[in-house]
Amino acid sequence: MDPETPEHLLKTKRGEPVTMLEAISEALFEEMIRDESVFLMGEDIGVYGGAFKVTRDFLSFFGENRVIDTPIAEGGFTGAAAGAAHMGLRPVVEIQFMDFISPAYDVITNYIATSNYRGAGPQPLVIRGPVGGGNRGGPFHSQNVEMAFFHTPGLKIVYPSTARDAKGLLKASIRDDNPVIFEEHKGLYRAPSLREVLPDEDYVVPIGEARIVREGTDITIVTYGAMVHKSVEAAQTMENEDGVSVEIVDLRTLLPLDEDAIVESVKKTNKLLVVHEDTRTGGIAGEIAIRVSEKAFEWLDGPILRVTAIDAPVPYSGPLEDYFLPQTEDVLKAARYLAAY
Amino acid sequence: MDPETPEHLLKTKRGEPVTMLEAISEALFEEMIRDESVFLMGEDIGVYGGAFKVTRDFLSFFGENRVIDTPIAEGGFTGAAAGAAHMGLRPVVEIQFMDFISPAYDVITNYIATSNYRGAGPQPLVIRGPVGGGNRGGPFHSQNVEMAFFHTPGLKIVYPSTARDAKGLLKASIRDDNPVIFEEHKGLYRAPSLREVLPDEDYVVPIGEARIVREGTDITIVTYGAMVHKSVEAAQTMENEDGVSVEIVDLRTLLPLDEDAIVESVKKTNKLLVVHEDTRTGGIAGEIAIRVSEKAFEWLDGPILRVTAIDAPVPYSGPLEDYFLPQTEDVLKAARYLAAY
Amino acid sequence: MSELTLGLERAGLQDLYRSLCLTRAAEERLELLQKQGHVTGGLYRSLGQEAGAVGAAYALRRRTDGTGDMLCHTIRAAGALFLFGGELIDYFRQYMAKGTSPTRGREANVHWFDFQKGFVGPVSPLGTMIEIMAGMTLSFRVRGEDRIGIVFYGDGASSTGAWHEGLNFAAVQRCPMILIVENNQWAFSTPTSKNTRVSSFTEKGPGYGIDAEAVDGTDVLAVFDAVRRAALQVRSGGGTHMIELNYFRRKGHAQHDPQDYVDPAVIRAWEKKDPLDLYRSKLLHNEWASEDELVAIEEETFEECRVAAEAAIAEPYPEGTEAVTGVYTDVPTPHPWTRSSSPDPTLA
Amino acid sequence: MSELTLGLERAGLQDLYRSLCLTRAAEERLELLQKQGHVTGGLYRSLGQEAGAVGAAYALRRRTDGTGDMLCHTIRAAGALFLFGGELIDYFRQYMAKGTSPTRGREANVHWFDFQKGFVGPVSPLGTMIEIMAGMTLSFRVRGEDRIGIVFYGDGASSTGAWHEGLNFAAVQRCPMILIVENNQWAFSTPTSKNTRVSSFTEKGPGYGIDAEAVDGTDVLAVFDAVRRAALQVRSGGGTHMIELNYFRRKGHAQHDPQDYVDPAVIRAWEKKDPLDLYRSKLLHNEWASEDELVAIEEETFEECRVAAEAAIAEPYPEGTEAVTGVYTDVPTPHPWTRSSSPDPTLA
Ligand SMILES: Cc1ncc(C[n+]2csc(CCOP(=O)(O)OP(=O)(O)O)c2C)c(N)n1
Ligand SMILES: Cc1ncc(C[n+]2csc(CCOP(=O)(O)OP(=O)(O)O)c2C)c(N)n1
Ligand SMILES: [Mg+2]
Ligand SMILES: [Mg+2]
Repeated sequence: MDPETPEHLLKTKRGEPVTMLEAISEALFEEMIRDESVFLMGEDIGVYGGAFKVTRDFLSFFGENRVIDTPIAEGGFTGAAAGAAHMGLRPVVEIQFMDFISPAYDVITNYIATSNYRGAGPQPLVIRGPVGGGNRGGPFHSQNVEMAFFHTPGLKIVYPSTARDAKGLLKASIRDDNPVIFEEHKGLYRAPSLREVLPDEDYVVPIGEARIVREGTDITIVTYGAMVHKSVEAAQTMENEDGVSVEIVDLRTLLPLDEDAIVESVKKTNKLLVVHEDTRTGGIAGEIAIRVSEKAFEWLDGPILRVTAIDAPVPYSGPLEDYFLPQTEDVLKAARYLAAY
Repeated sequence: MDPETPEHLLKTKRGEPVTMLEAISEALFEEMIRDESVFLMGEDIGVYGGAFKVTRDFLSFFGENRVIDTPIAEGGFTGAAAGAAHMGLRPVVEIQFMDFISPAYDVITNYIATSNYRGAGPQPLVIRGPVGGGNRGGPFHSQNVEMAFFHTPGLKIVYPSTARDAKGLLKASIRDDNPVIFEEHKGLYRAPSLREVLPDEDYVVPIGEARIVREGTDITIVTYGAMVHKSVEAAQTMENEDGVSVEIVDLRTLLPLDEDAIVESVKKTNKLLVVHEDTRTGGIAGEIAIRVSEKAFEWLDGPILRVTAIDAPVPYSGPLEDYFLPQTEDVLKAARYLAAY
Repeated sequence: MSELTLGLERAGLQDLYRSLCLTRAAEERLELLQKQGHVTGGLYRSLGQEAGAVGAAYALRRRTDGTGDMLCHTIRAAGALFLFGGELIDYFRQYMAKGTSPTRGREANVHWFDFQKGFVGPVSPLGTMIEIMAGMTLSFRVRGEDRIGIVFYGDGASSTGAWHEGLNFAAVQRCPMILIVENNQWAFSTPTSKNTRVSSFTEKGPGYGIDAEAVDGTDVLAVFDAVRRAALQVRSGGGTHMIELNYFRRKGHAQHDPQDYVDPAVIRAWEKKDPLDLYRSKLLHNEWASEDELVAIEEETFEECRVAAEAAIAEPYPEGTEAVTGVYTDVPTPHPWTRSSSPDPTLA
Repeated sequence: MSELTLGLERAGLQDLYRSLCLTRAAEERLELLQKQGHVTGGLYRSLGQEAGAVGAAYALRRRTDGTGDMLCHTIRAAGALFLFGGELIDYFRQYMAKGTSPTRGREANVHWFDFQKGFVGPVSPLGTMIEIMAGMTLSFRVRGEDRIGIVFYGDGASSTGAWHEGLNFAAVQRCPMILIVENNQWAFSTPTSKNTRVSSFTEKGPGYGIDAEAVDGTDVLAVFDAVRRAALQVRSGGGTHMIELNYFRRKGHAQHDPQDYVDPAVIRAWEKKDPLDLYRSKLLHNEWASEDELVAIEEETFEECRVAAEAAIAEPYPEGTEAVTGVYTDVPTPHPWTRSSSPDPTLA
C-alpha cells in the first residue's frame, strides 16, 4: 500500500494559503509524483527533512532511493547528480545553505555548464537552496550566489519572490533540460505576508520571463527576490507622498535575463533603478545597465542607478547587517533622486 | 657558497629586452631575493620550472623550502598559502592553468577574501597563472577567470598587458597586504612584439591605476590584457583611415577598478567602448557601464558598447575559437559605429 | 610538588577539571542568555565532548607572544579557547555579536582569532581549516621552528574535499600538524555511517601515510596523554598525525534541533559517560583533589561565567557604519550614497 | 572453441592483442600526424600503459544500445575507447579538431562521449569524473539495473578533493563502481611521492571502507582477470572497488615534455616490460596465436590507423559560426553583432 500524502503537503489541494516554503515543498512533491525520474539529494534532507524542513516527510513517502542523505560533499554529490542526469534521472540537489555551493563551483562551472556544448548531452538538474541576508547568519549563512554563476554560459539562474512564482518556477526548473541554480531567500520562506492561495492545478511559470509587479510611468525599478518587496514599499510611498508612478519589474529569472521586459519598461519610463540585495561591484546591475545602454540608450532621461548591499562580506551583528543590506529608505532615496532628475 | 643567478634571469641587468614571461620570472626572482618570506608553491614549478617555465632554475637557486612542488590540489595548497601568510610568509601560488583555480574557489572567496574583515588579519598572498584563449587549448586551458572573483570584496585582481607592467605589477602584488589574483595571458607570454628593455632598477607599478595607452579625443576604449593590443591595432586603423582619434585605457588592475581614469576619459571623449576577451554576459563591461552611468551620464553622447567573446565555453577547433574570441575587426566595427553615432 | 600521573601535578590535574567546568558553565550560561534574548544567531553545545578540547589543548605549548603552538578549534571545542588564553568575556561578546567582541560583531560564536595566543577560529565551510593549518605548520617546518599545530574537525567534515586536500598536503609536506577527529557519531542529523563506511577514522590514516590512533574522548587524561605523545613525535619531525576522539553529541546539532532522530536510550547511556562526572570521580578517588576543592572550582567557574556574561550584556552593539571598515587593508569601502546627506550619487 | 585461460578462447586472447596493437598504432599515427601539422593542441601517449585500458575494458559488458557498463577513460586509456565501440576515425577527428568529430571540434583528444556505447570522456579538471561516475552508477543501483561503471584516473589525480568526495560518496552509497588508479609513477614532472605518502594506492581503500588490490599494469591478462573478478563482485552488490595498476609512463607528460627529469636508465628498464612484447611472447609461448596471426594483426591495425587518419585529414574543420550552437538546449546564443552585416548593435 502506498503511504499517504503528508497532511502539510495538501494545503493547496484544500484551498488553503501557503508560504513560499510550503509552495516549494509542494512543487518538489508534485514533480516527484509526476515523474519517477525526479529524485532528491542533499545533507540532512531525509529523516530531518532538511535544515529548513523543505522535504519534511519526503523520505517516508518516497523511500531511500529517491530522498538521499549525502555525505558533506557539495562537489561530490552535485557531480553525482550530473552523472545521474546523464543516465536519465532528474536530480534536485539541496545545498543546505547556498553559501556552501562553493565547493561545487568547479563541477558546476566546468562540467555541468559545459556538458551540452561539449557534446556530452543535456544536464537536467536543479541545484536549490536558501540564500540571502537579514537573518544574522554572518558571512557564511547569508550569501546570495547568483553572481558566482551568472557569468557561466550554460547555466540558468532562477530567484523567485513569491510563493506562486516559487512553485511554478521550481516545476519549470525541474522540467528544464538545462542545469538550473534555484535561489530561495530564507527571509521569504515563512514570511506571513507572502502566504497565498495557489491554483489547484499543475501550473508552471516559464523560465526567462520577468513579471511586471506594478505598472508605472515615471521610473522603472528592476529587482528580484526579497528586494521586490522593499521596492514595492518604496513605490507605494512614492505614489502616496510624491505622486510618482513607479513600475517594478521582478526578474524572477536572472539567467537568461529577460532583456526585452527591461528594455520595454525603460522605453516607457525613461528612468532605471536596479535594486539587488547582493553586493555592489560586479552585481547584476552592471549587466542590466549595459544591456539597456546597448538597446535603449536614446530613451534614457537619467543615469542608471543602483541600490545594493555594500562591498563587504555579510557581517553578523544586527546593526552591521542592517547597514550592509539595502533598505527600503535607500530605494526610496534613489528613486526620488531619479524621479526628480 | 651561494648558487649563481641563472643567466636567463639577468637579461634586464644586461640591458637586453625581455618577453612578458621573462619579466614575470625576473619579478619573482627579485622579490624572493629582496624578501626571505616570499616563497612559491604550485604544480611542477620545481625541477620542471612550471608548465610555462616561469620558475625555471628557481628550485636549484632557492631550494626546496622556497620552491614547493605541490600535490594536485589547488584548494589545498591555496589554503595552505593562506595559513602560511597568517604566519608571516608571503606565498606566491602558481595555478598551472588558471582554469584550475576553480577547486580553490571556496577557500579563496570564503576564507582568504574575508580574512581581514573577519579579524583574522591580512592575507598577503598572490595567486598567479596563465589565462586566456587563442592557443587552441579548449574549454579548460583557455579561460579568463576575472569574473569568478570580481564580485568578491577583499580580493584584488591584476591583469597586465605589457612586460613592463607585468614586472612592476607583480612586484606590487607581492608587496601588497591583500590577496591578489594575478592573470597572465599566455598569448602574450612570449609575443615578440612585447619584448622590451626594462628599467634596471627596483620599480613597481601601483595596483589600482589604469594606464592611458594612447590619448585620443573622439572615443574611449577601456580594455585590458591581450585586447589592449587588438584595440591599439583598431585605433591605428581608425586614425589612418577614418581620421578618428581613439583614446585607449588599459585597466591593468580590474579590482579595485580605476573608476576615475575611466570617467575622466569618457568626460573627454563622450563615447565609451569596452573590449574584453572574456565572455559577454556578466563580463566586466557591465560594471564599467554602470559606473560611468552613475558618474558621467551627462557626458555620454552615445551608448556604451562592448566587444567580447561570445557566451559559450571556449571551443577547441581553430575556426570556432577564432569566431568565439573578439577580433580586431570587431573592435574596429564597434568603434566606427560609435564614432559615427 | 611531585608528579602524580602523566607528568601532571595536583595543580595541573585540577586545572583540567577547572577547564572542563568552565566549558560547561560557559555553555550553560549561554543557554540562559539565549532564553533571555541576548544571543544573536545559533547556539551550539559540546555537552559530552568537553574533555576532547580540554585534554588536547592542555598538552600543547601555550604561549601568548606568538611563539607557541597553534590550535584551530571548532564549535565543539570551546574549552580549548580558554586554555589558550581566550577571554571568557570575549566568548560571550562573540555570541552576543557585540561591537566589543574580537571580531567586532562581524563573525559569530567561536569564529575568532588570536595568533599571538595561538588560536585560530574556523570558518563555516567544513574542511577548510585543515588547509589553513597545513600552511601554518608548513611555515614552522620551513623556518625550522619547533612549533606544531592542531586542528579539530567533526566526523562529518571528513567527507569534504578540503579535508582530503589539506590532510594530504600536510602529510606529503610532513607538516607538524595533528588532526583531531571529533567523532561524536553525528553530523547534524546524519549518522557517521552515512558520511563514511569506516568504523574508525584511524583507518584513514594509512591512506595518507600518517599515524593515527583512537582515544576515549570522554576521558580527559586519556586525551591529554594521547595528544602529548603525538605532539612529542610531531614536534621532533615525525610528520602529520591523526587522533580520533570517540564520544557522543548529547545535544542537538544546535539549540533549535530537538535531536528526535536519536534514540533517547542511547543518549541516556552516554550520560553515564559524562566527562566531568568521570573525571571528578577519578580526582576524588585518587585523592588528587578534595571535595571542597572541586566545589570551589565549580562555584568559581560558574561565577566567572556569570560575571563575564553580565559584563558583556552591558556592552554596546557595533555602529552600523562600522560595516564598511577593513574589507581591505588599504582600499576604502564606500558607504551607500543613499545613507549620506548628499542627494547626489556622484558626490558619494 | 574451448577456454584456454581466464574464460578466454583463442579469439578472445587475440582480440586483446589486437586492441593493444590498435592503441599503439593509433598513437604512433598521431605522432606522425602531429609532425605533419595535422594535430591541434597537445598529444599524449600511453606507451607502456596500453594493457591497463585494454584489459579492463575487455572485462566489462560492452553493448551499443545504452544498456551495458559505463567506462570513463583518461588520456592514457585510449584503448578502452576502441573496445567500447569508439571509431578510430573519430579518435583522429578529435585530435585534429575536425567539424566531423564527435564533439564537432569543441573539445580535444579523448574528451568525447557515447552514452549508448557506454563511454564517457573526461573533462580536464582532475578528479571530477569520479563524481560523475558515482552518479551514473548510483542511478544503476537505485533503478536495480545490474550495470556497473569503471573510472580511470592517474596517481596524481588522487590528491584532488573531487577524487575524495566522489570516491567517498560512491563508497557510502554502495555505488557499483570500480576506480582504476593508473599509477604510472608520475604526474607531469611530479613523482608519486610528492602527491601521496603511500607506496601503494591500495592503502587508501580501507580508508573508504572499500576493497582495493594492485595489479601489474603491463600484464594484460592480469588486468583483465582482476577487473573481471572485481566486476563480478561489484555487479552482485558488493559496493565500490579500487584497482591499482602499476606501470610506468615511458614518454613525457605530453609530446612537448622531454621528460628530462626522469632517469633514462629507469625508462630503459621499463622498456623491457613493454605490454605488447610481453603479451606477444606469451601468446606465442602458449600457442594461443601463431606468428603469422600476430603479424597479420599488427599489419591490419597499422593499416586501419593509416586509412582512418587519411580519411580524417580530408575532412573539414567546423565553420566558425558553429561556435554559438548548443550552449543551451533551448536558449540561443547570439552571434556577435560586429560580425553581422547590420551596422546597428540594437538590431543584432
Ligand atoms: C561545506 C559545508 N557544507 C555544509 C555545512 C553545514 N553544516 C554545518 S555543521 C554540519 C555538520 C557537521 O558535522 P560534524 O563535522 O560531524 O561536526 P559536529 O557538528 O558533529 O561537531 C553541517 C552539514 C558546512 N558548514 N560546510
Ligand atoms: C585540477 C587540475 N589541476 C591541474 C591540472 C593539470 N594537469 C593535467 S594532467 C596533470 C598530471 C596528472 O597526473 P596523473 O593524474 O598521475 O595522470 P598521468 O598524466 O600520469 O596519466 C596535471 C597536473 C588538471 N588537469 N586538473
Ligand atoms: Mg559529528
Ligand atoms: Mg601519473
